[in-house]
Amino acid sequence: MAYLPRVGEVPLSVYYRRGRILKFLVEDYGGVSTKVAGVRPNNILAVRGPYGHGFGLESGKSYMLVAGGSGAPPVINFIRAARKLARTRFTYILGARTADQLFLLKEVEKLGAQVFPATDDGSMGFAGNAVSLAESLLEDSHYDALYACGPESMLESARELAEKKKIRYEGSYVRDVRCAVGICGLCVMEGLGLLVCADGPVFTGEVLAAGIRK
Amino acid sequence: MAYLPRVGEVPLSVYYRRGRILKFLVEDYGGVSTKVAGVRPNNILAVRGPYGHGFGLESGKSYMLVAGGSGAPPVINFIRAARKLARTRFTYILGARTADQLFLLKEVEKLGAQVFPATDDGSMGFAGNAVSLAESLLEDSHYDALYACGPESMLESARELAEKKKIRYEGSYVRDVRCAVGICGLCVMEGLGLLVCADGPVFTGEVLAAGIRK
Amino acid sequence: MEGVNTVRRPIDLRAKVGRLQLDSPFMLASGILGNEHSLIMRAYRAGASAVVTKTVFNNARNGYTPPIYFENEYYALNAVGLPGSGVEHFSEELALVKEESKPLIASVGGTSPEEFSGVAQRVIDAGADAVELNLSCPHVAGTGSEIGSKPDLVKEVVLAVRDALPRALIFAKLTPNTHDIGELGKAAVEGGADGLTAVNTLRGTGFDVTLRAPLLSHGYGGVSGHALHPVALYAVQNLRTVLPDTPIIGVGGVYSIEDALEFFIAGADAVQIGTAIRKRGLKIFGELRDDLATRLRNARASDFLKFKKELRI
Amino acid sequence: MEGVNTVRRPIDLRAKVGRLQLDSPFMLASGILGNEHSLIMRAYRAGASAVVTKTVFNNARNGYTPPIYFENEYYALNAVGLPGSGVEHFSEELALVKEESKPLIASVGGTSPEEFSGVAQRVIDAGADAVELNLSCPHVAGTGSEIGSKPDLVKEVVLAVRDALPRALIFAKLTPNTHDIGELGKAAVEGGADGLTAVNTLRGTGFDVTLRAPLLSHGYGGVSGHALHPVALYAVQNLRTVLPDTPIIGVGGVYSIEDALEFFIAGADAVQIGTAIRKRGLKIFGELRDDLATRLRNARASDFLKFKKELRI
Ligand SMILES: Cc1cc2nc3c(=O)[nH]c(=O)nc-3n(C[C@H](O)[C@H](O)[C@H](O)COP(=O)(O)OP(=O)(O)OC[C@H]3O[C@@H](n4cnc5c(N)ncnc54)[C@H](O)[C@@H]3O)c2cc1C
Ligand SMILES: Cc1cc2nc3c(=O)[nH]c(=O)nc-3n(C[C@H](O)[C@H](O)[C@H](O)COP(=O)(O)OP(=O)(O)OC[C@H]3O[C@@H](n4cnc5c(N)ncnc54)[C@H](O)[C@@H]3O)c2cc1C
Ligand SMILES: Cc1cc2nc3c(=O)[nH]c(=O)nc-3n(C[C@H](O)[C@H](O)[C@H](O)COP(=O)(O)O)c2cc1C
Ligand SMILES: Cc1cc2nc3c(=O)[nH]c(=O)nc-3n(C[C@H](O)[C@H](O)[C@H](O)COP(=O)(O)O)c2cc1C
Ligand code: FES
Ligand code: FES
Repeated sequence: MAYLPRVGEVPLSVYYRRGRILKFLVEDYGGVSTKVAGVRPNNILAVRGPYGHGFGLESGKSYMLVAGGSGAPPVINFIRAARKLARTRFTYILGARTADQLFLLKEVEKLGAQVFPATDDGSMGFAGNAVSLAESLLEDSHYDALYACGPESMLESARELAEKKKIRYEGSYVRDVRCAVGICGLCVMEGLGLLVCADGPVFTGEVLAAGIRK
Repeated sequence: MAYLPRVGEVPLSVYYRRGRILKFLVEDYGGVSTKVAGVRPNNILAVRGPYGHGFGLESGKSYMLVAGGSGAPPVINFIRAARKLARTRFTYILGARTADQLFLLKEVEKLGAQVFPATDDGSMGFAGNAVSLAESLLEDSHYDALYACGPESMLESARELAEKKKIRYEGSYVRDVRCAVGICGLCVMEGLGLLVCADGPVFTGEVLAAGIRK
Repeated sequence: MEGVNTVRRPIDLRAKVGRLQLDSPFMLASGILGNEHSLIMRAYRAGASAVVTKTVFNNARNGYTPPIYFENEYYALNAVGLPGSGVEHFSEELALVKEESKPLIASVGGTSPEEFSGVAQRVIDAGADAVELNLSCPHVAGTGSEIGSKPDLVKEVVLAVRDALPRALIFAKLTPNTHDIGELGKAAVEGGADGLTAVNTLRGTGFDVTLRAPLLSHGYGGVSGHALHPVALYAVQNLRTVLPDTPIIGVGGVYSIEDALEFFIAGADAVQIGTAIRKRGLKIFGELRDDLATRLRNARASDFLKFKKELRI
Repeated sequence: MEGVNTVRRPIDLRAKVGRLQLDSPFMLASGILGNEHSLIMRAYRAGASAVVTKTVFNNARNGYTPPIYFENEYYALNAVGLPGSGVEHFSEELALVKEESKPLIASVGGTSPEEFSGVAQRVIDAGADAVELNLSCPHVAGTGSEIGSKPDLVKEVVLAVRDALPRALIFAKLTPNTHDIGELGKAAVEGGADGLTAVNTLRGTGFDVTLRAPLLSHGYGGVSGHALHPVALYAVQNLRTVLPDTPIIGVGGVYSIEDALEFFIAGADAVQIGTAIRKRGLKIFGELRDDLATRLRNARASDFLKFKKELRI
């Protein structure tokens, strides 16, 4: 949670951390995020967390990773961990409406990973949405899992694709995170009885399909 | 502090402790002490503490000990510790109005110590008050210190005696102990700025003479 | 034949709060995870004997921007601002709660007697077993303790709900931000409340000294957790004295079985648990049940209702 | 010439609460060790910038039988019952306090406006530099918060004291057991109070579950310490909002410099310290002074008054 004193707090993923340096990607949604995106050097932004857990990672597996819009940060964290593991393979697709919204593309390339861009308007890489690109890549070769982070509609089609391909699915979900510590209930995954802040934000296809688990 | 549930609490000295057994001497003063003195087997008496500190003890010294009335308990604790020390000598005077108020006389004899009784009415031992007996014994032989516990008037004459003999004095004082943890101020030694519950109940002649110390 | 060979009778943890029958005295407090049907079901499965929902108003409310919650070792502060999608949507949630054997209590909010009674009617129609009137939220203008700190308004609101729902089970949740909670309790009972819930949070605030900023975006909020415990115990003790026969639910800083037992000594019939769930999770309900059973066994009691009676001073 | 070679100016910790001049913002709260002259002197020597005495009434009072104090890690509970030997004897104690440079504030109690003004007159005559009217003790019948929770009575008492002592420095100590402390503060100021002390303890209780007995012989008492802190901060914040220019002393759960700074952010001019003395001893005053000086240095400030102003949000 990133707190702009006397303004408000937004849930944000830290995609880079070294010592006292943290990096965020902030999309401007019109509320507090606008003010947070407007932070300048010497402004104070307070951080609490991290809360919850990210994508599962096992060595020796292959991962199809799909990020949409400002959904790159958790995927970048996954890539940073995955590239250190033996026999672990991944393909990273970054989708956006248009080329200049392909956020943190360079960041990932710097990690030595290849990025497959997908833009709705075809201004860069694959013309179409990220999940469609993932689908066509999955036709060519096998992956053990499909992980996604982005708009809910994208997550839903990613989940369906993984189901169809009978591979593991994990998605990072956004809800109305306010307390961030599992007490207010506002970030509930409806029908699941699970909380994005405490039980997520990443949920597996199994959990999502099975309803209440805990 | 001994608490008779739903009745009240009185400051009492524990004069014997082994495992889960505690022993008290309770004089009936007409208030809560009456109820505490009336406790019967299977009644519940709750204890908190101990608070404060007792008489100072150094090996190789000789002590004149004077207890009056229900003032025996702290002196008994001192005797129990002192008799284990090398080259440490003490004389114990127990004063009371009359013989059957010489409390805990046997208790001390069981510790292997001799007791010099003093009664106002001469019904046992020395006829007169305990401090007068101490004074006459101090004429015969030297003691390094005079320690006393009993009514305030007795403590005052003991303190004066020690001053006259130029020996160390310590007395255990009674005040209105209520919180017992040094917050309410009710047990103040007037003019000293010291608290019976937290700084006492034992004070040295030096401290008593010097006024505010801390 | 049943029970012929039982040497030890099973422990009976059932509690009663007036007409409310509970399988244990441990209920979920309002505003904690009680805003959606699957979360409510999760609380039941974890062992809560009843769930009080998040407070619902007639219309949707946004609540406050985060930060809305702060906690240190002594207390929690919250100002969530009573967000919700309004009673229409909430009635659908209530209808999705499939738990026949455990009571579902809808927390009802309002800025007028009419809103209270209207919302109460809707939630009862949607299947709630009882309503708890939130006359005590300390940080939202025009509702909660602004109404609930005045005995005449308390009575007026309860009367309106009672008029609309002559047979419904009505609890009034009281504020500790008062000099005389007994008066508030009496007013609620005069208005027709079946029972009382004591208490909601105390007004409080705090600041991040480094940031020179309030801990909550709203500027102040409600104090819950350990800090509230002695205040809530006093409230129950006082209400029990002035209203010897009124069902009372204690709430405030229950983290352990000891905390709950204090409420029973003070005169509560059951307790609700809120803030402790942050530390101990919903499993606290199962654990408290176990701990209570152990206490009963140690006291050679087999029945919570009898045990509780004997606890009273 | 003075100061020519000073590279670093000394830190100035002086505080002002209206006309009250303090050598630091850290005062001793009423009822803690302030019942006898030598204890009062000990507090000054430990570094308290002012001492508020134990509350004094016209006549002697016994107070309550122990247990009168309980403490756990979250809060303290006390019901001492305002014992004292009455204003006649207490005036002699006050006269024995020989400390010219630090204010002595007498806490004044009463069950009527006349008693308040009579006692106030006596203690001012005996040399007190100011009075603090105890309109807020929560556990003694007929006085304290029974008067202090009603704005009209607050005003009446303060008016009576002001009438008797037109030039004396008068503080009104307020209760948090209310729904609207701002109203109480305004009433005190309308009555002629120079400043406010916020807050006294909250009503609370607790039980020893093993003994099935209340923790205090009086049955209930006042909550102080950590638990009171957020409530006291809210009180100061609220009073500062409705009374932007009134001197305010914050009290409740100050254990550390952070706790004190929160009060300054909320709008307090100084703070009093009570319960923390149990854990940290009177040396807390010296330690807080050091800690404040360090904070000022770190903020490159040399002067508490300016530093405090900049803390305000
Ligand atoms: C665990 C988690 C991690 C997150 N990480 C990041 C991150 O790294 N970077 C980032 O930019 N965002 C991230 N988000 C999303 C971000 O927190 C929200 O978008 C942000 O809180 C919106 O704040 P706001 O006050 O500006 O918008 P609000 O004032 O709350 O909303 C303004 C409008 O935007 C809409 N809106 C808000 N958020 C979203 C959204 N995420 N998707 C679609 N519509 C939305 C609202 O419905 C409303 O219409 C994350 C969210 C979660 C739960
Ligand atoms: C540290 C400490 C240790 C103590 N240890 C013991 C002990 O081991 N055994 C024991 O019997 N007592 C002991 N006392 C004294 C005992 O605590 C009090 O006598 C007792 O609290 C009186 O309680 P009460 O409620 O019956 O009397 P109250 O109701 O308080 O008083 C009744 C009357 O008795 C008078 N009175 C009370 N106590 C005394 C006293 N000590 N001397 C003279 N007059 C008194 C009162 O002034 C009053 O007139 C100790 C006191 C302290 C401070
Ligand atoms: C985050 C949070 C949200 C709350 N929301 C509500 C609410 O909507 N309605 C209500 O009546 N009480 C609400 N409360 C108050 C609790 O129901 C309860 O009365 C209070 O927290 C004291 O109990 P506790 O110490 O166990 O938390 C809320 C409390 C918290 C901590
Ligand atoms: C043991 C004790 C005795 C108190 N006696 C008084 C009193 O006589 N008069 C008064 O105005 N406040 C009295 N108080 C209240 C304190 O002055 C203070 O307002 C309160 O304890 C909150 O501050 P704290 O959290 O720092 O203790 C007493 C508090 C305690 C703990
Ligand atoms: S944000 Fe409050 S429970 Fe998740
Ligand atoms: S009894 Fe309270 S300070 Fe000693």
